[in-house]
Amino acid sequence: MRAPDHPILAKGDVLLAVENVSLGFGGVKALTDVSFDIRKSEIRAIIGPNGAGKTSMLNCINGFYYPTEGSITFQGLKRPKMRPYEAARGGIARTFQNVALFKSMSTLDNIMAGRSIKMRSNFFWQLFRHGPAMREEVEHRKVVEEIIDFLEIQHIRKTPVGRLPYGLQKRVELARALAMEPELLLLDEPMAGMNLEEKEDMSRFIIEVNQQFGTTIALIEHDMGVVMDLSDRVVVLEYGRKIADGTPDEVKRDQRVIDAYLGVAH
Amino acid sequence: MATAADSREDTFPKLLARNARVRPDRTAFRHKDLGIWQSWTWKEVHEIVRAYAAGLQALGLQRGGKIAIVGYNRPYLYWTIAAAQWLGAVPIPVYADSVAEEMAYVLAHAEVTLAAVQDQEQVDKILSVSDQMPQLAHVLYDEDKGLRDYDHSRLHSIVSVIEEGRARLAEPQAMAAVEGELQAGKGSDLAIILYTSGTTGRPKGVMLTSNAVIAAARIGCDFDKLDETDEILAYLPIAWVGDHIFSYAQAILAGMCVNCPESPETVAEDRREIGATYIFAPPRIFESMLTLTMVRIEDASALKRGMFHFFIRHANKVGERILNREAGIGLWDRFLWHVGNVLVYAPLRNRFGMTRVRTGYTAGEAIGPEIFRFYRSIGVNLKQLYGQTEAGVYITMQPDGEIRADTVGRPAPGIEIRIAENGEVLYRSPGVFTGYYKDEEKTTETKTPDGFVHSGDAGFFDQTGHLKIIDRAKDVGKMRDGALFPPKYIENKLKFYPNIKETVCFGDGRDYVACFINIDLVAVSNWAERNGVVYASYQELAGHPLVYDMIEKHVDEVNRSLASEPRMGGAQIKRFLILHKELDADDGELTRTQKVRRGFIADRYAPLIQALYSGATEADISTEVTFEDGRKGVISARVKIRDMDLYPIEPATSLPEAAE
Amino acid sequence: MLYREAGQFKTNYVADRAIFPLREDRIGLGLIVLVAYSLAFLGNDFLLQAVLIPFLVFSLAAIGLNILTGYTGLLSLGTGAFMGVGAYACYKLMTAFPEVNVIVWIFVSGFFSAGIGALFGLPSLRIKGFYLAVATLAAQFFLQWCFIRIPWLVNYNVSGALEAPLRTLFGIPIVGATATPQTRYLVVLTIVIVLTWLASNLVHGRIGRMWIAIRDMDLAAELMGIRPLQTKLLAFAVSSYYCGVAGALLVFLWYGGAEYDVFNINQSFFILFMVIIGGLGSLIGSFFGAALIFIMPIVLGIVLPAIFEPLGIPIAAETIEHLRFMIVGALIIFFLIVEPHGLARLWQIGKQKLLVWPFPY
Amino acid sequence: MDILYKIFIEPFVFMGEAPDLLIQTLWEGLVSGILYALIALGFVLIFKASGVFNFAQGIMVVFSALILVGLYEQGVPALLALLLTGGAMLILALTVERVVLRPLVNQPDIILFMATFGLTYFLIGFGELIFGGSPKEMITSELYLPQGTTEVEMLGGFVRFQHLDIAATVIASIMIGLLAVFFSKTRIGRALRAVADSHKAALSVGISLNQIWVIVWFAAGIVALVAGIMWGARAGVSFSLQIIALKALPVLILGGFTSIPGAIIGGLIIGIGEKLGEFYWGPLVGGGIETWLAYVIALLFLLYRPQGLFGEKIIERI
Amino acid sequence: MSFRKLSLGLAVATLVGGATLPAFAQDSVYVPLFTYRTGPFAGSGIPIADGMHDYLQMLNERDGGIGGVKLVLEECETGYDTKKGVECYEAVKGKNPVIVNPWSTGITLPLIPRASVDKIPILSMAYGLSASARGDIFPWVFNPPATYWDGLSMIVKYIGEKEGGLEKLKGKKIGFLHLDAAFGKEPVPLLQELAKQYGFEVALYPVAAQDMQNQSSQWLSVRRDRPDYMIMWGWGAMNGAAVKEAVRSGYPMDKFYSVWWPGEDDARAGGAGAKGFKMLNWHAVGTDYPALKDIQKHVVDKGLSKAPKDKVGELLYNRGVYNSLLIAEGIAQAQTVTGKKVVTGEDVRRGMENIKLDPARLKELGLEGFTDPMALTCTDHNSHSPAFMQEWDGSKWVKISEPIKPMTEQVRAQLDAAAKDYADKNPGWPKRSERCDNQS
Repeated sequence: MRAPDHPILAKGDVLLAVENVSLGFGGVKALTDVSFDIRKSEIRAIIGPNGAGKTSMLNCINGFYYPTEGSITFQGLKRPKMRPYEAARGGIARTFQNVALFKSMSTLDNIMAGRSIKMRSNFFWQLFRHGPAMREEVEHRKVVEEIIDFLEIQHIRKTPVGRLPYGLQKRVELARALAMEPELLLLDEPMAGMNLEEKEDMSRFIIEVNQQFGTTIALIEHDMGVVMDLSDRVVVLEYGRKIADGTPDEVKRDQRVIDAYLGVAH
Repeated sequence: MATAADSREDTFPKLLARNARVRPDRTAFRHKDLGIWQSWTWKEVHEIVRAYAAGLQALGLQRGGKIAIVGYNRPYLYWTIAAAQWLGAVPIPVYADSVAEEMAYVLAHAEVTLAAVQDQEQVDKILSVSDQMPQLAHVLYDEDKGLRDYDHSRLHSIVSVIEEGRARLAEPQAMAAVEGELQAGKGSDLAIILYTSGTTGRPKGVMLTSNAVIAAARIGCDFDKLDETDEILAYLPIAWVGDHIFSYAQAILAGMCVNCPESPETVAEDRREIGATYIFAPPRIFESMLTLTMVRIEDASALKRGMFHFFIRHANKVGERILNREAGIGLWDRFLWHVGNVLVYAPLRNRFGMTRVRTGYTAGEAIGPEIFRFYRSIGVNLKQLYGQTEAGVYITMQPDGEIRADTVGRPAPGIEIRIAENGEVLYRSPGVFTGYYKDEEKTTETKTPDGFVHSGDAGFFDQTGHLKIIDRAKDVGKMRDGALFPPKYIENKLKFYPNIKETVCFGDGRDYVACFINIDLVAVSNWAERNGVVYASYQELAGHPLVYDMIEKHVDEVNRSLASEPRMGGAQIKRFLILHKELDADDGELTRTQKVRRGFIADRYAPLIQALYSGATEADISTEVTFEDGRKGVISARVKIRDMDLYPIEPATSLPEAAE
Repeated sequence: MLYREAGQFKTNYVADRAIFPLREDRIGLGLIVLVAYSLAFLGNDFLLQAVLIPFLVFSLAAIGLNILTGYTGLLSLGTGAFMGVGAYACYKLMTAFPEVNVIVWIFVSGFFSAGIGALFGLPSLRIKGFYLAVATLAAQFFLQWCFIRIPWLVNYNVSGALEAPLRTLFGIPIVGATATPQTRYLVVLTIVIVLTWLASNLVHGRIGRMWIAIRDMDLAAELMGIRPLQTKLLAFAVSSYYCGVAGALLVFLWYGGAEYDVFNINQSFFILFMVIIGGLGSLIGSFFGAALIFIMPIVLGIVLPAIFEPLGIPIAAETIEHLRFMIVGALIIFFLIVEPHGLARLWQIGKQKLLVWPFPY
Repeated sequence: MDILYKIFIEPFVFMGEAPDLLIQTLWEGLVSGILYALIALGFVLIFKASGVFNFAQGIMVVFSALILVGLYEQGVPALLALLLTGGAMLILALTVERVVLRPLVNQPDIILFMATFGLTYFLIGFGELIFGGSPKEMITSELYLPQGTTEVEMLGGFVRFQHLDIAATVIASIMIGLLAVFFSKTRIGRALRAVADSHKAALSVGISLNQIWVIVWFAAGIVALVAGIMWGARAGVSFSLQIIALKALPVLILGGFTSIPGAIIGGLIIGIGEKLGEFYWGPLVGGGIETWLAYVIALLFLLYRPQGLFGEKIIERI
Repeated sequence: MSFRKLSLGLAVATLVGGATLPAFAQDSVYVPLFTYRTGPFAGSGIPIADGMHDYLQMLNERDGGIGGVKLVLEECETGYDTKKGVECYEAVKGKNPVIVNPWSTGITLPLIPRASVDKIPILSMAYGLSASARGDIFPWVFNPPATYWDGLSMIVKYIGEKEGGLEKLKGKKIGFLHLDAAFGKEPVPLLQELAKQYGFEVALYPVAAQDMQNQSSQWLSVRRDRPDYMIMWGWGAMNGAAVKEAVRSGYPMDKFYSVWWPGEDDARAGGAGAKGFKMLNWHAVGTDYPALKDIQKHVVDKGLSKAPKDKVGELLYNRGVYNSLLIAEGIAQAQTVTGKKVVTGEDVRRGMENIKLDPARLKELGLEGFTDPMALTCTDHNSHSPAFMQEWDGSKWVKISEPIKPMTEQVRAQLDAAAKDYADKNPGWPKRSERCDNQS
């Protein structure tokens, strides 16, 4: 293992800072001059009406897009242009708005795939499925089983995820992201399309992840009730610009937010 | 296995120590956890239980102290029983699905000072009623999930208690003290208090001594020659005497391996994985398995379905005789059975997880003869027994070769039985209970001075010396014309049809018999799908005229069978209705063991009963119900009533076989 | 029906992750291997030489392509050329170092095609789907051109073809004119079994999961830290390794001498058929596909005259060939309609049916 | 240094020295390119409307030409034979839709791709069963296609134009023009374009997906027939002609699978590129590089523009 | 052995059934004919197959076979595909074939090593491995009547004569248009050797198999290089396309020569412009021979042939006839040598080595003047017979030269080098142990 080349942060320090980020596709501007930060161990919500650039923001954070202007600082280091897998290896995991599971694999294999970056046994041992390869497989299986236990998905352990109902798929996706043991967990609409009960479960899991592992979480969510309950701080985007930033209560009272977003029934 | 040396091992902790000595490396417990069957050998279990005992001691548990155990079948909960017994304390298992109030009553009544529970859910339950149990000092839990931020001043994980005990045992004095506690235990000590749910009134705590439990367990071990190679799946409530005897007492006595499933939802799968050699299940489990089988087979291709039914019919003809090793079965029939074994029976046993079963038992209620015969005919050595908590289970058992569906067998070894004048069965044995905890009155009411126990069931011995149980003694009523009315007997006949899940019959002191019927949603919805019956809800399905027609046929067949039996002809069903909702334990209509609470139902559905006897063709009813999430609501419905034509009462002939 | 899962429980993760967790599967596999070996002594030359040896060789190539196309989702039409690289490399090695056993060279020759394969896999980072097929087509035609144009590859043989000099194992000829079909078959069978086992280990482990992750959802895979280029190149290399070994076996243990022409584009398509019909992402499917695409026409060639001739309809050799084409074409469509996921899925369903027998689900 | 000279200087010097040869090469490239484009067009039509990569396009070229010649040999007048062949292509389209496409609707691309392999096998067997394996001569003059050569003196040399090639270029251009009009001006054409975007959109135009499949397969059949006549006139009608269809693949890659102008421009780039490459640079390595040059051109191009010449820029979203 | 046969019969009856079941009467000889009436090369394959079949069928009809023994003819379709060819070989192997004609160099190569093991002679008539002309090294392979080297040397010789002597070739440029495969490349070393010797220049124009119908680049290059002569080494559709392209690009057809593989169809493809196209051949075209008349009478007219009547006697048809002539002679000689009626593959190998088609024998066979006399021996499996040049007159082939003898010296050198090369590179290649009846 490499020694960490970034300072070790304490709870409440800025983990990730987005500074004056803009993003454009051709002529279309998805983000304009957005700045905010995410502090260690908090739950940070990004909200905004459809097309506000929320997902684009997450895509910038985990390196899928590179901002046309501005910079992103993660763990105190300003990030160069990088490939998404480098962001992942740096400790940023995420789930997707439309479930992006490996649908032909079982739940277990999906989560195991999430640990690919942690596994290092070489090709030779993989070829023989013995020695270090098998030891590693077992070792990581234990971790994965803990996650399965944690998210209560034992009964679908060996079911191909393609056959699972949507709510469970979302949960498996969360499990897969957790398997990466991320510093920062990005959740893109984790509760979209869920019923009340599933939403409650998911909220519970998100809080537990945050509390038990101290994982910093940034989430996009449409359900205002959920957002206000869960998050420590909220940033509001509209048409690619930031219009508010603060605690749920502050944001709720902000007139621009009320006009732009909360006034609209969702 | 009853050797002289064993006599010294008169408590379960001592037997545990013996196992650790005699078979240290055999697997004692397995638990499907984190995806695999975590295993512990007898040696490890012994060490854990000893450390656990030491830890409990540190928490203040002493000889005679009480510890409650709440949760599903988990090794650590079984070990809590052992560890408590090690110290001479009394373990009190409680049904895990009891609501908080029920639990509070038991825990307060038993004056427990400690409670070992499974998880956060149970912890929450206990904490919510902790004000009703001032004596409760500590709560121990098995799974720490979600409990991280709880106040841990009175809350401990079982593992931490064991760790602490282990630390204590590092000191020789402590070790000696703990070992001393083990040796101080005697067979006459109270081993356990099992609270029976009871169909009426508050639960009663049945006190059993080590001697009694060991004696009872030994009956089964000797009778079925259980040994350390046997495997059992522990999935029934640990507070129930059956589970305590089978999964705890006999396991430790015979040294067999106890397997705990991953969760209640995965029992069927876990049962198949483990392939237990010794199984126990109440009739409803066998029944639902059979129902599911029949339902699923209906979806199979016509060819496969035909083959299945052909071989099942053949098995029905000769299967049981082959299992009983009877002579006089034609070579062709034998051959056909073996072909069927390859094509149907063995795969079925495999699907049921019964491939390795040497002996299986069913008890608790009468099992449908068809169901019973079905399992036996496909080669599962299923037997019936008749037992009670007060007897440490065993009262009568079916010896090999004398297995019949309609009797519960001969008195178990060491059991004396006599039939009272009113038909009630009384029994006496070394395994009977010492009394109800803190309830002398009930104890003297149940136990005669000469040690016989009132079973409360009516029955008689037939010509072959087998006991036949008709009903609860107090439930057998008389109709206005003086004819016998055994409600259970009639109800069971009805329930043998897969489409009927539950029934309640009325007739005591009435002119005729009438009954409520609860359809089986799985079977009937499947039937509906095949027959193109469209419905939107349970209620609509239950009220559907075609469903009524189908049920009417079943009732008619029961009537015909009743008419052909002596003294039963008067109890034919004159009118019936199909209930608009499922009887539910959450609404108090069933007990936690899924038994009907007749009186409660009679009150709740009084308007319907009235209609049944008033000649009305339909009746309105609204009932309050509890939904799954705990909310309450009201269901209203208009229920239709059907009249039946009765059969003339015939002189005794043989029982015609009801069609499936 | 044949399965008895009851009692087959796993008490550790190694057993739980076994490739064949059920005893019955292990027994079945053992029986298949046993039958395969005993066929060496029971089968006649036609069966060994014209049916089984090529079947195994093509199965191996199909496994190779399946790793790339089936497991990693990268379409390749260069299989034939990658097989050729293996064959030519093996020829160079075995003639340059005749003292080293040819079996060693067969295994080593795969590394050459692995290298070439990885090289042509480089564009896969940017190019996807059918577009990637063209990169592999470039490989196909370019390499084929090299096979013709570089006489050094065939040691300046006048015939311009690969020839199979005599090579022995424990003194028994396995390559060359005097190698009997039995010995060739045994050698091919053993190599195929070993390589299948290794492939099965790979696809069931971390690397296999990474491949499948790339196939199922490449963006998500990358966002989980899986390096797309390395993973894809590894798939190209491993895939080409298998194809290379298959190519070497094809020339030296089956044909016993061949021109560049056997590695043409049709060979690539041929193997691709096998993979798709057999089932993408399934090792056993590779065998099924090879059986259907390669053996079925042979059977048809035998069966068709046997059907027509007794009816008094004389049937010409070319008519049989025409009918063969038509029937194979129709069967391909038929199987795709019946089960688009290939024969392996049918097999899987069959096994599942046996597992839940007598229930339908 | 010498090698660099040979690669970068000499060919251009030679081009300048013999401009007539350059013109001739460009012309040959243009003609091949147009003919490649014609085959590629068949692929594009089907891919655009149904997402099927139709491997059978090559055999359809052969098959249509064989039917035409076969009918003529049976005594059917040439123009009537042409009409009947069109009818045969319609029957083929209907059959393919009913037997292959409809049962496989909503399957992954690669499965449909594979199904067209099956179709190819079937058509090869079927075609040979009916027409036999011997090559046939295209009925060029009977179809009033011009023959002969015009030599034009220019640039100190001469350039030869085959009348057939000129005709091929003209006919192919007309064909392409007609298709363009068809797609942009007619209701069905617009529906076809809509279906390329979304199947639902097509339904809203009031044309069923099944009809659309029949139409595009029929159109592809007609394109195949034209290609068959042109290639047949150049190289004879035989089953070996289907190999040429492979040349359409780099054209497709270059032009994008869904773009008609892409197919044409791609065809020209490939046709001219490979002729120039073979003629001027081929001798450096002994010639015969035409077989792979087209693919390498396409590959290099793709590395620069992964979506092809006219494909839309891929913005990846999650 | 019997156990093996029995269990095999039970186990794989279907699969192997076709290969072993038809039991042939003891008084017949089994001659499999590998043909390709399908696939990209069917254009050449069909007439050859018809010729091969019809001649042998004629012997059956007219004479009741050879030496009173009926020939059992069976075609096996290879589609010119190596895979299927090898499959055909394995399928016929079990039926005791007396000789095998692979009709594809690709198929011949894998069969060469097998032949000696299986004791089945292989006749690869003027194709295949040139080195196999050496009977002392390849006792089981025959490739008469001439190798490609012979052919090339004859063409060069003819061109030289036209120019007025080989030395006149100095400074000339000869283009060599060839299929880009082993077959097409085989003559290249000899051509370069001759170029060195006689001072002419060589330009190579390879045509890839998949581009053989699209030769515009090659002919552009021809136009650029302006070779004085063009020699073509092509096969299948390549020949016809080349003739067309030559006409298109205005190459003078009388300077365009080919080895012996184009047929009438190929020349016809060029239309009127193809007049003057020349090719090497070693047997006559047409039906003006008693044996061919017999074919028409006994086979074609009886509807036993697949060939259309007007195709009988065409070049490739007669090529097939010639091939069968060699087979028939091989069997007849085998009967003479062994004294047996029903001969085996081993016997036919000996018979082949005793073939001697002198004018008397040809007359006896009804083929007087059909071809030049030739003879095979134990060491010479080729005979290196002379061939003649023929020219396309716009509708048919016209013989325009006397038999041209190959340049023995140069060819011999190539051949010996090749044979030595083969033996050297394939250590363990068995030394000839077969007996010889015709030491030369």
